[in-house]
Amino acid sequence: MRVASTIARELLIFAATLLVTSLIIFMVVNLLPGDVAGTILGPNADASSIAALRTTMGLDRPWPLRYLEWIGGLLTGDAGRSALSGQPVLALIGPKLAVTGWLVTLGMALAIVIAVPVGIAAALRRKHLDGLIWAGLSQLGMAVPAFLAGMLLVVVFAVQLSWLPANGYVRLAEDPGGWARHLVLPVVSLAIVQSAVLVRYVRSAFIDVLGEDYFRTARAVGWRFGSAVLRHGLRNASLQVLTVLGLQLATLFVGAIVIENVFVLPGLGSLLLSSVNQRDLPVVQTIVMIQVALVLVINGVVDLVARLADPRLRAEATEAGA
Amino acid sequence: SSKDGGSGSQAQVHDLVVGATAAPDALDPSTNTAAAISQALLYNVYETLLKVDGKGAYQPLLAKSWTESPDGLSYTFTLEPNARFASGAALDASAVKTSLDRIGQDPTTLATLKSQLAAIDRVETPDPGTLVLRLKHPDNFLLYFLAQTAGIVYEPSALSTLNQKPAGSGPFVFSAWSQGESLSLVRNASYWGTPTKFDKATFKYYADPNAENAALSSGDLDIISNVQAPQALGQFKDTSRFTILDGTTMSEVVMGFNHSRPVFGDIRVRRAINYAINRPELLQTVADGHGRLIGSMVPPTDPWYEDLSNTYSFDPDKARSLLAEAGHSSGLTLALRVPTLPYATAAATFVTSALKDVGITVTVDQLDFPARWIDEVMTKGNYDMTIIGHAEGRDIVKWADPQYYWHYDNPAFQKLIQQAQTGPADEVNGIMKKAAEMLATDAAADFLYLLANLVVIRADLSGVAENLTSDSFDLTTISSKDF
Amino acid sequence: MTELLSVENMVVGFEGASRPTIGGISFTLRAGQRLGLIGESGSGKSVTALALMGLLPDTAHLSGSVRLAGRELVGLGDAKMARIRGREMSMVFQEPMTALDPTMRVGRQVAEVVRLHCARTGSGHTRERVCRMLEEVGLPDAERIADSYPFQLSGGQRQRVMVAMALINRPELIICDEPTTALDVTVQARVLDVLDRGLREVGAACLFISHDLAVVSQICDDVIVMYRGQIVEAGPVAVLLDHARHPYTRGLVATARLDEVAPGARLRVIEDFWDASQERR
Amino acid sequence: MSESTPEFALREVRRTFHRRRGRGAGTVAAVDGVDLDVMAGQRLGIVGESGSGKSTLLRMMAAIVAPTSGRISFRGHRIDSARPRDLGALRSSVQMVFQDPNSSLDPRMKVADIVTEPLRSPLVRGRGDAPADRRARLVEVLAEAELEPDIARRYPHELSGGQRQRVAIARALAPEPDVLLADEPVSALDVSVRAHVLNLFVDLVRARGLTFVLVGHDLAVVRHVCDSVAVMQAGRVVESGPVEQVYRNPRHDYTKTLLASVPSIRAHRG
Amino acid sequence: MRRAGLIAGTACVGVVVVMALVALFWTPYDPGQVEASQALAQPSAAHLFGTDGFGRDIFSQLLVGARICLQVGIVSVAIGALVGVPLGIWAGMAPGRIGRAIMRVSDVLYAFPALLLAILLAAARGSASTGTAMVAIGVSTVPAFARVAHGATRSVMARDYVAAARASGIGWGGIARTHVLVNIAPVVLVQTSTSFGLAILAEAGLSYLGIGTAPTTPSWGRMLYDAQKYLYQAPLQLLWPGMFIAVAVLGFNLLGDGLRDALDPRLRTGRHDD
Ligand SMILES: Nc1ncnc2c1ncn2[C@@H]1O[C@H](COP(=O)(O)OP(=O)(O)OP(=O)(O)O)[C@@H](O)[C@H]1O
Ligand SMILES: Nc1ncnc2c1ncn2[C@@H]1O[C@H](COP(=O)(O)OP(=O)(O)OP(=O)(O)O)[C@@H](O)[C@H]1O
Ligand SMILES: [Mg+2]
Ligand SMILES: [Mg+2]
Ligand code: NI
Repeated sequence: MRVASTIARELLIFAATLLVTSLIIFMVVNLLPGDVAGTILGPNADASSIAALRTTMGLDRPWPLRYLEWIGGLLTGDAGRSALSGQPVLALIGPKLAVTGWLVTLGMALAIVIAVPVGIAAALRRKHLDGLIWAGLSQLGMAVPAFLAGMLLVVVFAVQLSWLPANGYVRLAEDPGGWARHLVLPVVSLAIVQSAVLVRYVRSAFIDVLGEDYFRTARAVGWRFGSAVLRHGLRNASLQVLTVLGLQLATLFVGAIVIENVFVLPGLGSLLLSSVNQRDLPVVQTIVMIQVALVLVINGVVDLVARLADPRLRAEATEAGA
Repeated sequence: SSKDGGSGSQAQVHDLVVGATAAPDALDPSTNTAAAISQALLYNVYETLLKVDGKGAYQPLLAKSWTESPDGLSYTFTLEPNARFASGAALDASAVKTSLDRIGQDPTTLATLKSQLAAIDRVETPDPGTLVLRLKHPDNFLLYFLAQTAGIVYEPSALSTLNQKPAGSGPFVFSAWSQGESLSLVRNASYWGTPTKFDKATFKYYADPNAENAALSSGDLDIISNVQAPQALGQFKDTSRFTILDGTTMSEVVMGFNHSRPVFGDIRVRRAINYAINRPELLQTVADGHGRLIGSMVPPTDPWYEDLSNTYSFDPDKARSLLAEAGHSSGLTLALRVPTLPYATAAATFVTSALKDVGITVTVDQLDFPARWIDEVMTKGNYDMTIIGHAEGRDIVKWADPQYYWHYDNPAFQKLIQQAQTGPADEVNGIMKKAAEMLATDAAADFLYLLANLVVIRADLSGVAENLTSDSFDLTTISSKDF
Repeated sequence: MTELLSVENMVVGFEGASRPTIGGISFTLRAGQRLGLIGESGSGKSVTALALMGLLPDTAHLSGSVRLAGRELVGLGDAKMARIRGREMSMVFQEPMTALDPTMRVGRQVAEVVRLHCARTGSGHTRERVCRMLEEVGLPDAERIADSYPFQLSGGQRQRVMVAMALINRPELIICDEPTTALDVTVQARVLDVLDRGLREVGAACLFISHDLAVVSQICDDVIVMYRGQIVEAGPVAVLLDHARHPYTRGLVATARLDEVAPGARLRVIEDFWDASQERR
Repeated sequence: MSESTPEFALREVRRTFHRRRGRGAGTVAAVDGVDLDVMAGQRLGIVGESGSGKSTLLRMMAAIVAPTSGRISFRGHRIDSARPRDLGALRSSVQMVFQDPNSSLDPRMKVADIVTEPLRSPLVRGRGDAPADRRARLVEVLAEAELEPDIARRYPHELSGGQRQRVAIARALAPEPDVLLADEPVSALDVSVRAHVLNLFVDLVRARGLTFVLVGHDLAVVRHVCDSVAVMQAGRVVESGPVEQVYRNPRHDYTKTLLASVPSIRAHRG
Repeated sequence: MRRAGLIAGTACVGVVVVMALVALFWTPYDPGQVEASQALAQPSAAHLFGTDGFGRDIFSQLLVGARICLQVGIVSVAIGALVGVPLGIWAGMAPGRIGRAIMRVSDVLYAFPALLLAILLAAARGSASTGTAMVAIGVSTVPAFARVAHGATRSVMARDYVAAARASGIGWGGIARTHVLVNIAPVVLVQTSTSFGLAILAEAGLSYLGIGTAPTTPSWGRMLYDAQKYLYQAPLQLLWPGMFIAVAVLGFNLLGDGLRDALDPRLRTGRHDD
């Protein structure tokens, strides 16, 4: 009974948070000077026709009304229509979200695949040259802007060697091979920076773990160093890294915006940028809302996973409700 | 790119992929100003009664022929009898009337288009094959605008969904659109005229010019419709793979002055700025030398073009003395507010340095384009100088509108434009020349240069127009050596 | 009795330290013998224990000779050393709160020690053996304890689990590094009792480290006294308590005897016996 | 101070915590209905096993932790729910020494600043008879705690454990308190330094006639320093009385276990 | 060995600082001076790093860019720290609900992808300029500072020296000043250093998207943006600003890590390291 009520309370708090978030987003977005009427009419329009169009489009109605309309629509699964094209916003966002989703997920996955072994190596060999080199490389990886890395990758692998397409995107359903080939470079550029950041966390998590008493215990009962790292180190370090992963997600979305730009991926980022420029506010506010909500939700999920994976936190969660 | 539609025995699918920079955000060119809509759809999906060729002459399209009454107050068009919409519906005089009346009467259509067709009093359809336009007053520019976006003939039954699903009579039909990403057309199998060779044509949009170039290099594109980074043209110098077309557009890059500011009421200041800027060098650094120096608001493809680029040749000393005369010897500070467009920001860099040499301090800031720039500069007039390309055809007439963002109010100029529009047709060129000269000598703005029409195409393709004379990227004339 | 462990001139130095932390100590331990190692904080007791286990950090340098049942341990590779640790020689650490892996049930942690060293034991059999061992160390509710995570146990329970882990493979030598210092007196008494019985049961030798002479005197037969990395005195507990030769040892004995002083009277301190400053120069 | 009003009077004091982790998660009654009087000049020892609520009790007496229910008065004034500014009398005359000198000394303050910190408290300064010259008081109090004056310029991590605890004692003595509360002040110390600190306590308490409350788990220590003792178990006081009486003649089972558990030097195990 | 990072970091940061200082008094050329005839000159004695497409001296631009880079870092980190740290301390010291509410807000802010915030703010402020970028980046670092300060404050508040101070009658303000602020300083310092690097990267990112620094301001990010079009023609153009961005970010990161390591022994008082 109490479990249910705690969950309900948490969900309620989460919903309230989202509501406040939506209000903030709406305010910020609607404070943007300039509006879509100007975009539609272009540089050859005159001021009076812009004003006329504003009225026609209802842009001069009071903001609380527009907010309620938007949030009401969102709750019923309808985010309104693009002010520019008149397409339903969600229909517009859907396919883009898939692209960004692939990019972020694969980028994160690749980053983890790179970062975990490298981070472990950097931690275990931190007093040796190779460990220092790994750590140094990760520092360097963090210092290079992602778009620069992306551009260099394009020059080498797409333009010089012609191994991979320079940019663009093919839908998975249309052509899986092409889809994969188009995603390689963007995912790699995103992962380079992300993994560099992760390596640091993995490294320090492992250094922490190696200094823990239980690690010494593990060795004292007869585990070899390497086995102790795998049996006891990985478990505990991954718990630490897991919490970081959730937080990294926000930065990953940002990284995705830039990477989408470099590789002309039709993702949320490029849609957001152009919508901001053109003040297609229904699109902008919905994208921002989706991104923030996604980050919050995924953080919540990561938190939950961390709780389930860590018996201490798990006990906390169940006992709080029991 | 041409892909085999399977193993050898099957027919090849010929498909054309065109890279473009600005992506359309809506698809109805009559309600949204974005040139990108017409770029993809005009002449390809949509057709007009007539068309302007590369030399500025009118060619028949949906109208087989036309006549003008001697008083200039009515035009009679004989329509192409075979013409029909892609849906199969008949394209007759009443369909044309619906489209033209919509521009004039529907409140949602663009004011610019309305003003272009403002001379039309009423449209008559004596029989399905004949269309008569009755004018309020003679208009020498009307045929030109009828050949452009304003004159598009839309399928009457599809008017309400044009923003999502264009419907016209061209050799291509609209197939799919992914906002910001691509727009694809497929061959209109039942086209009434000469069909296209291509089964499919796709416009792909690139916000980043480098990405666009890279895509052509790596074979993802067949054509770049307009190279945004001329500096990178070197990539395509291999003539066995690519052909580079370097023609003209209609887009005058204008450094506009805000004439409502007292400082620009003084012609000496305007002249000084014109003298201070070395436009040949500017063209070289900003556009790698591609483009034209024009000196006024007329592209070379207009019949009344003359080269006015030497009206104010680079002369910084003269600029300084003019400024001193105008009382700015102790210095002058001006706000240059440019849109976030590559050529505009690059030109701003050059201009800032050049004006600094003659004692004008320029503070540059960049405004989001389009929304923010339009709001600040056009609507609010909150600027001293700005730089933007005016791509619309015959936009010199804008200088006759004192409400327009330059706030240039020159009655003599306004009178000339009025005369050119409504006077005898054979005097138009002469009057327009005078008007263009007047703008130039009055230093109404600094007409920096005309954007080049830099098109890179795969070497086997041909038929792409060198000079751009409309908003359209006309696919109908393109063909390949290989098929 | 035969010599189980013999340490000869063992020197341990840390990178960056000016003088070695352990300055060449030698002692021996017979099978079944219980040897106490006492000394003040920082005298090098834990370092000695870790050196014997081969668990010194990378920054430490070990030289001299450590022989366990005749086999030289100094310079032995990690793989070989790992086979000795937990089977022939095991260790109980000071901090019961952190010495167990917080993410693993304790039963599994104990079972691992079994499986690690005897490859052919079925898991059911192991479980049974673990539970029996847990009961032996005074955890009657063994099934429940085995299924608990360390944080669900009290300090005393955890320390008994550690003792169980140390004893379960019946090693010949158990090193206890201040196993009760972090515990309550009442709990300490219980753990010491368990340890005492366990050692007797298994017949293992024990190196028992503490700073508390009273505790050592309850467990051990012999004591060595360490001071600043050196052994200053060694001998049977009884002898050492009453007839310590070294003044430092006498001071240590005196400070531990709170009960022999009248309440409120001045307690005697080490410095009454031993002037540390002269040694330091 | 009249003999009749105690310095501290605790009635039915309870304190619960919501614990989220570890054993016994849920609501824990750390102190569960304690009645206690501490008279002026009394030297009271509180003993009990870990987690029995000793520290919590002491912290409530210092008004660092508020009781969940019950009353605590200091010299007749309620302090259990008082607002900070009403605690003037308590703050200026009661000082506390903590168990772990590592945690109770700010690692980024010099000894001089640590010791004189209470003198900077507005409540202590407002007392009137508080030492005015901080520097002079610093020298005095360091000497009282048997510390070299040059220690004043050092940081805690540059000191030995015994020295650190003496610095903590010096801090407590600086504002010349009447009452000293000590929470296991020697538990974290080596036996070999324990004697030093205990000697210091005995001397100070006697010389200044301090009211002294000492929390410890070691009955031998309590017996050495205190005149009376209260034994706690699971948040309650199970036995109290003069220390010799309890020591020689424990009545409660728990007290007996406690006494039996204290390790003493035995000649040789049987 | 751990000092090596600190030294390398200090050296990198030192290079940037020296460049910025030099730029205050002297640059070989006016960094905005367009010299069309000199466009894309190779590195030479006259132009140490060559010239860009406008014939502007790259070295001069890099020098001024260093100043802008530090300026962006200082201002944005100052905003982040001055808002975030007090918030974090407040949340860490305030009991229960208030503290949780503050951190909740900070978490929401954290979920706003930083660049997103910057884009919106840049758009809101209208013209994209270094100033906007600095404010935007600053605001987006607030939650990170709040988080770090909050955590550190919580752990300081659990220490007995705080209890001792309270027992002596020191008020909340006094505790915040004498104990909390001083003890969380190292963690905040490390965060500051890391944020500095992130701010530099963020500025570059914004400039790359064309919403950062104005065209005539030679920030390194802006230089990268301008150099893009010469990717094939003159790749060095891209390399110089890219390299200096990397050096600066690397420097601040290493400095942060080095400081963390250098300050660590004191932070971990539990172990005897002395
Ligand atoms: N990893 C290390 N690096 C450098 N010095 C160390 C290290 N470990 C221990 N030392 C030093 O070695 C000396 C002996 O430490 P050790 O831990 O053996 O003391 P101890 O006798 O066990 O003290 P305690 O009773 O406090 O546990 C100390 O001076 C300590 O600082
Ligand atoms: N701040 C707190 N939050 C939650 N629980 C607490 C807190 N302080 C004390 N407790 C719990 O209250 C109970 C009594 O704790 P307290 O510290 O008073 O015991 P103690 O007798 O001093 O023990 P020790 O001898 O270990 O110091 C314990 O179960 C403890 O875990
Ligand atoms: Mg030790
Ligand atoms: Mg306590
Ligand atoms: Ni003890």
